[in-house]
Amino acid sequence: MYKYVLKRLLMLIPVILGVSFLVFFIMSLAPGDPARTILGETAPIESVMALREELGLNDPVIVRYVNYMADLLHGDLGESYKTGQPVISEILSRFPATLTLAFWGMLFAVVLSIPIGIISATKQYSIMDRVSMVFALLGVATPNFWLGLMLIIGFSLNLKWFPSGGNDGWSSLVLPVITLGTGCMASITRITRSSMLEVIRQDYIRTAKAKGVNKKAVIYKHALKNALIPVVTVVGLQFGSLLGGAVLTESVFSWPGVGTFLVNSIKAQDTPAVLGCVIVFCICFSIVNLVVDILYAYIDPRIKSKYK
Amino acid sequence: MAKTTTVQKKRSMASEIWRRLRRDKLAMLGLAILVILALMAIFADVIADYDTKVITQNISNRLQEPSLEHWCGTDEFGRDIFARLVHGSRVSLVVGLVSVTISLVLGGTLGSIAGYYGGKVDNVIMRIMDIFLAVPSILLAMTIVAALGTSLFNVMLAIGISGIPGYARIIRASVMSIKDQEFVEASRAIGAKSPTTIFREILPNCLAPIIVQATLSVASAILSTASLSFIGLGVQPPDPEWGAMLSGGRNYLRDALHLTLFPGLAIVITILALNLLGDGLRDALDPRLKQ
Amino acid sequence: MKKTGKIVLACLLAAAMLSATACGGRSSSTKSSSGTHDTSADAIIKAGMSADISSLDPHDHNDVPSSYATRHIYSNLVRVNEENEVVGDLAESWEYVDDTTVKFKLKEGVQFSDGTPLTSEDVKFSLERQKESAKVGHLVSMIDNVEVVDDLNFIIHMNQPSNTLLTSLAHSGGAILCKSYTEKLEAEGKKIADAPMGSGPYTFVSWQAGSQLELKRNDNYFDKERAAKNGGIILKPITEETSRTIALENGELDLLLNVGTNDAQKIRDNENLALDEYQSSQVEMFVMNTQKAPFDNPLVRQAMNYAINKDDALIVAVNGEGEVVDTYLAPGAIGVQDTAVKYEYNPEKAKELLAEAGYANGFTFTTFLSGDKRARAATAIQANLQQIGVTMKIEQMESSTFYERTGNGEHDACMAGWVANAEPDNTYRPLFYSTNAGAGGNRAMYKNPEVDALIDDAVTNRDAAQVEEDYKEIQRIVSEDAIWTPLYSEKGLIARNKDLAGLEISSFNMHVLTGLHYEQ
Amino acid sequence: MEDKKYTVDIKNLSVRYETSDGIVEAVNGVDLKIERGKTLGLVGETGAGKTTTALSILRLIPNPPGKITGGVIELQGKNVFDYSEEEMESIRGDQVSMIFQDPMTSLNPVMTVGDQIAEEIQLHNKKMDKKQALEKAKEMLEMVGIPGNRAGEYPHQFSGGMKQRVVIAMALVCNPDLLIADEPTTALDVTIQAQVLDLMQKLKEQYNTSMLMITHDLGIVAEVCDEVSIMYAGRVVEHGTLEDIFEHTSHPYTEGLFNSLPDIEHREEELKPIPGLMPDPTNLPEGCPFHPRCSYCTELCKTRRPVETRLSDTHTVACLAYEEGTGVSLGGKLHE
Repeated sequence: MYKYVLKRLLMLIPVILGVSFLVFFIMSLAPGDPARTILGETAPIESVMALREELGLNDPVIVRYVNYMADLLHGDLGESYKTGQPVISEILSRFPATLTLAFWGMLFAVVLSIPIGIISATKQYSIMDRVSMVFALLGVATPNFWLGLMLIIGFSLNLKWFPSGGNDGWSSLVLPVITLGTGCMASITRITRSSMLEVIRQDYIRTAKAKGVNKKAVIYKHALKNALIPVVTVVGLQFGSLLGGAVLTESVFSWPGVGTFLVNSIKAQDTPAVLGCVIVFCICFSIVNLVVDILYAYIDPRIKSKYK
Repeated sequence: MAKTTTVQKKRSMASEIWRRLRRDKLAMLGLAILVILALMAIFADVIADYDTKVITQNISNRLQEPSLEHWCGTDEFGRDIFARLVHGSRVSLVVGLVSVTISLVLGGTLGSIAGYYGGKVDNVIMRIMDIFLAVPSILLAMTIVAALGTSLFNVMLAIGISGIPGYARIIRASVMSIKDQEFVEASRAIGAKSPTTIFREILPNCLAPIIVQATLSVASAILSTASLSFIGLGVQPPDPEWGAMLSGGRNYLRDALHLTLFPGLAIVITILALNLLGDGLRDALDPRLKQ
Repeated sequence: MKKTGKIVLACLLAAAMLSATACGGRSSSTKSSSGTHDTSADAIIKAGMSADISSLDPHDHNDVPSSYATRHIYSNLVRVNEENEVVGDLAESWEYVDDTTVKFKLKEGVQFSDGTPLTSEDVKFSLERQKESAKVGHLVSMIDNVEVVDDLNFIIHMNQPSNTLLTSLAHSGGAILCKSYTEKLEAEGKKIADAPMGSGPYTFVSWQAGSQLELKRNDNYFDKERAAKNGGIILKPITEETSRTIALENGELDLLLNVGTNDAQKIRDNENLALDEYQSSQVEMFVMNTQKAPFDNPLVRQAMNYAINKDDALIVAVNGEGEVVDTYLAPGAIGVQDTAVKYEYNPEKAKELLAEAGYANGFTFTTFLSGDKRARAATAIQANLQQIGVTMKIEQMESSTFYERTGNGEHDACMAGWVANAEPDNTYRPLFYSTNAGAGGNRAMYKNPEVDALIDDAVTNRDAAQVEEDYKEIQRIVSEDAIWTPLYSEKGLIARNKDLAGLEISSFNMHVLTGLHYEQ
Repeated sequence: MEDKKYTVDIKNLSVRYETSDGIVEAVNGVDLKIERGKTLGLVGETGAGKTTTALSILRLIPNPPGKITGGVIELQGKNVFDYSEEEMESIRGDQVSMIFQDPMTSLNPVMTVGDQIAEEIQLHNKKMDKKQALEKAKEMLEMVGIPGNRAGEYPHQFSGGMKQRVVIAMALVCNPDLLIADEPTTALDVTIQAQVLDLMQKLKEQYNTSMLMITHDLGIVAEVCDEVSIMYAGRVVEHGTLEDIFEHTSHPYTEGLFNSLPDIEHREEELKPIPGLMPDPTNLPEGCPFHPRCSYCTELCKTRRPVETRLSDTHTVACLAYEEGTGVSLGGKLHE
């Protein structure tokens, strides 16, 4: 098993190199001068030139890329143009906020959508099935930033139940988590439902029934464990789009996560900061996929025996 | 007298799918909404003249509540929101269709080449796809737009590019599965050159997953455009794109809710319709799933 | 029936969800935390800002949010008081020995918050460190060297005469660091931005980027009358305008340093809150590229001034929260003179001028801009010009693209704005000096040697009266040449709880928070 | 009170499936009895309604599409349809258990073999705890020829034949009165087939279980069954002991089944398969359902539905040729 994990982690290196080249190349295409963007409109030309020099912006793109990659190989993500702080500390100080949001968002989605998926699969064409499918579809269709705004008006502005922004304590977590969670609830419900429908038709379910296993145990003991396998993949994939979604949710709720930092960095053309965020996102994304694959082995013995 | 024919009349594939689709009421609802939207987009100029209604503004009646004269009220420039929504549908559908075509064409070609030739070519292409997939699509779109500038075409290009891996994977999978079936060997045996083999023999057969993916990715394209505009990187004023309208109304949430409510609703209804149709198509095209 | 029931159900559910939030939106309640407050001198005051702090190193930032923090941790040699005059802070007194040498005397017994005494060595160290900074080094480029006489006396030698010395020393970049503390930290590889320590009214407690900065009162502060009347300050950046205002209404914040113009009226109506208004040093203008036709012709430029209704722009851009201006500097800015030519809104006269200039049936041009506020103002201008047959196309772009393309002079016209600081030369030189055409800030690409001479004189001439004459003359010339159409100056707005008192407001956003306290 | 001679007694059972393509008449009035300890072979082409009959005994017909429209199934003298769902659950696996056709998919892939058997043991004797149940499961595995220590392994680690043995172990562990085997060996290759059949035979005698063997392979019937029922289009067309069916074949369909079997002795003989296909269950032919494919078909066969006529105390047949005054004759070839 450990050999497999190591291989997967090593596989991360080419992905990071590829991603950093891709993003660096795209950012270098951008018109405009980061120094001017950072110093703003009223800064005199001398200080803009001085900053350009300090940040090495006058060197050709290739030279800057090579320098950046040299630092990257030593694990140094360079310094943010805007704040002069090392990018890694900027990200790490904001990372817990995004992680909490992503974690609770995903938990909210999973805890709600899997049962809904199961119930709607077992009681197909019943009212519950209809309601859950419509609810899932609404989840997909509603842009999460719009939902966030509506929640702010409803629950924060009028009912005053939750603060409308910032990151202090539990109550400020509720609305962003609901906003972020509904986005991926839909696809998890859908995959759970279709996967359950698929499993219920299998022969071993009929064998279980023939053994006298009662209705509930057939669903939750026999069917669910088999149906979870594709669900776990979707949850893994959803985590990627969750990180993307976090960017929007954070901007609506002024949540001090990596998402808002990334959006501001892109606008300020702060290339090292953008690259730092994208690389961290890639690492998280790959780690989550790795965890999903390992989870696979625990759920599906056929795969585990392959690695022994 | 007992009926003699025992074998069902062979219905053509398309009408069979249509018959099954027609039975799915929700899919029909989706299709109906999309038809209305398409008509709205095509006849946008008839419904509301672009220059007078959508662009010019009169400060006097800004931020008016929805009324008989302005069905969805007016925005902070006094422009009729309903007219802007109608023209917005044109922007959204165009963005959706163009970006999906970009993803389909580029992703499809890459996918079929990778699937068909396999081996090293496949590995290289798929690794590149993994790199694209490692970056959440909204981030990729954001960087591309920030780099190329925020014109409508760049937004379409950005979303199109970030959609490539999805198609590459689907088409590669279908090509791989179909490639070893006999009729592909046969056509190659009669001397057909590989590219023609790919297109003529294989692609028609992986039409089903492509259609479903296309419907659903038009929906995600519209959502991504709106998201980009929301964070200020998408379509620029005065183009009436729904996401930009929604973002514009953000600061008037408390006293002019209609500025955000109606564009949001427009997005929800369009994406809901696309998803309903997408699901319906998936079931109709893949009878095994439908009980 | 079963199938159609499905559709009805779907619509019902969607409608129910939306109506819950929609009707919720109608009744905006005015309830807020009126309750009594902690009126003791140890109360912690929470202030909301619209943007995040970029750095706590005074030599590594040049933005307003960061200066709220560094100004209250560090002190400067001199400061600008409420009457916009430069007065002593750490400096007891100073005198011009000649045009390029100034002798300074420090106040007695001043200590840093960790007890180290503040001496001329610290001043020399700080000013030399500032000279190397890319962000604020240009402010002290005129200083050649600092000669230390003794602990309390030092002499600043300048490489060329400049009237901007004192106002530059008052800038946030002129903060005085503790030499020993800074060198020790940097020797350990740490950065003072992570652990700032100064001689200001507050000491640093903690900073979670994007979330909040916490400062505590410095009981060891040298200036007893200006010592903090509260226990500490918490600065919270909340970018979303609506959320920031709600946070004040809910009582999560005591003060808003930036107020969304759309919410101003709401705060006025709320009996628990109060809105302080002041003339800001910000001005917004429509700038024409004097090097490109048709705006190379002064008559056309004057026609634009007559054709644009500044009130429209004011309402649409900032909801009327401000005043229209004719001067090229904001009314609240230091060094503003009201000698600018006044162009009242007169479309007929505009048409006459256009005909006279040979553009009877109008022309088409493109305006570059960045940012929603300027986009709104531009669409107002677009409509005004439509009436006199001039078609203005709008091209909105990212700020970086905007700076580059206007820097290269690619624009026919553009929307721009300027926030003046304490030193008039930092405004006149970038905006009107010919060498600054384009990227330097002079987006009108205006090249007028007579104006250049006046700007140079104003910065070297020691006679204050003559300096004022110079600036008066510059205003007259540029407004006669009509290189811009000045639009409006956005009103400075600060919202606070009605029982909160003691805020010291400055027209160029350098508000002092030490006096804040609750009366009941 | 019916004497306890029959383990299961099915009278006039009919089952239909309501699908979007029309009503499928799977079973139209089937009568079937199995004496204690006896094995009944149920033979017929696919789609004849064999599996549906078997599933009805366990009331496992999936009921959005499927519906039992008539008839009685008596187990231990009580009609199965009167039981509540809980009672039914306690019967399944305890009094009646079933083996399915494809061993590859009949076992839950994510549960160990031991657990799957232990689960059934615990279900039907509450007082046993997990450890004891696992012990019993190991014993059962030994009995079907699988080493007990492999109880902790997963289904994918066993071959097809071994998997079928596990299924058999699972079915017989609570020593049911009736074992239903739905084509248990079709998916296995011939050598394994013989071993599995011997095992089933041995266990059947040991536990005195009666068995319903569903198959389309007459070879297996000859070897394992005591009595045989031939099913066609949802009805039993001929029933009798092995000897009745093999020696005195009476129904043209049964004859057709035998003719389509290659005969070792007369290699050169040409095979005579039954022409045509199974009738479309959504619109069954009038009269005798077999008439479109019957070589002796007369006009009467097309309209009149044959009734079950008794040829001897063990042998019945449903064909007009054996009914008085129908004038239908089978040309003397069959036993008249």
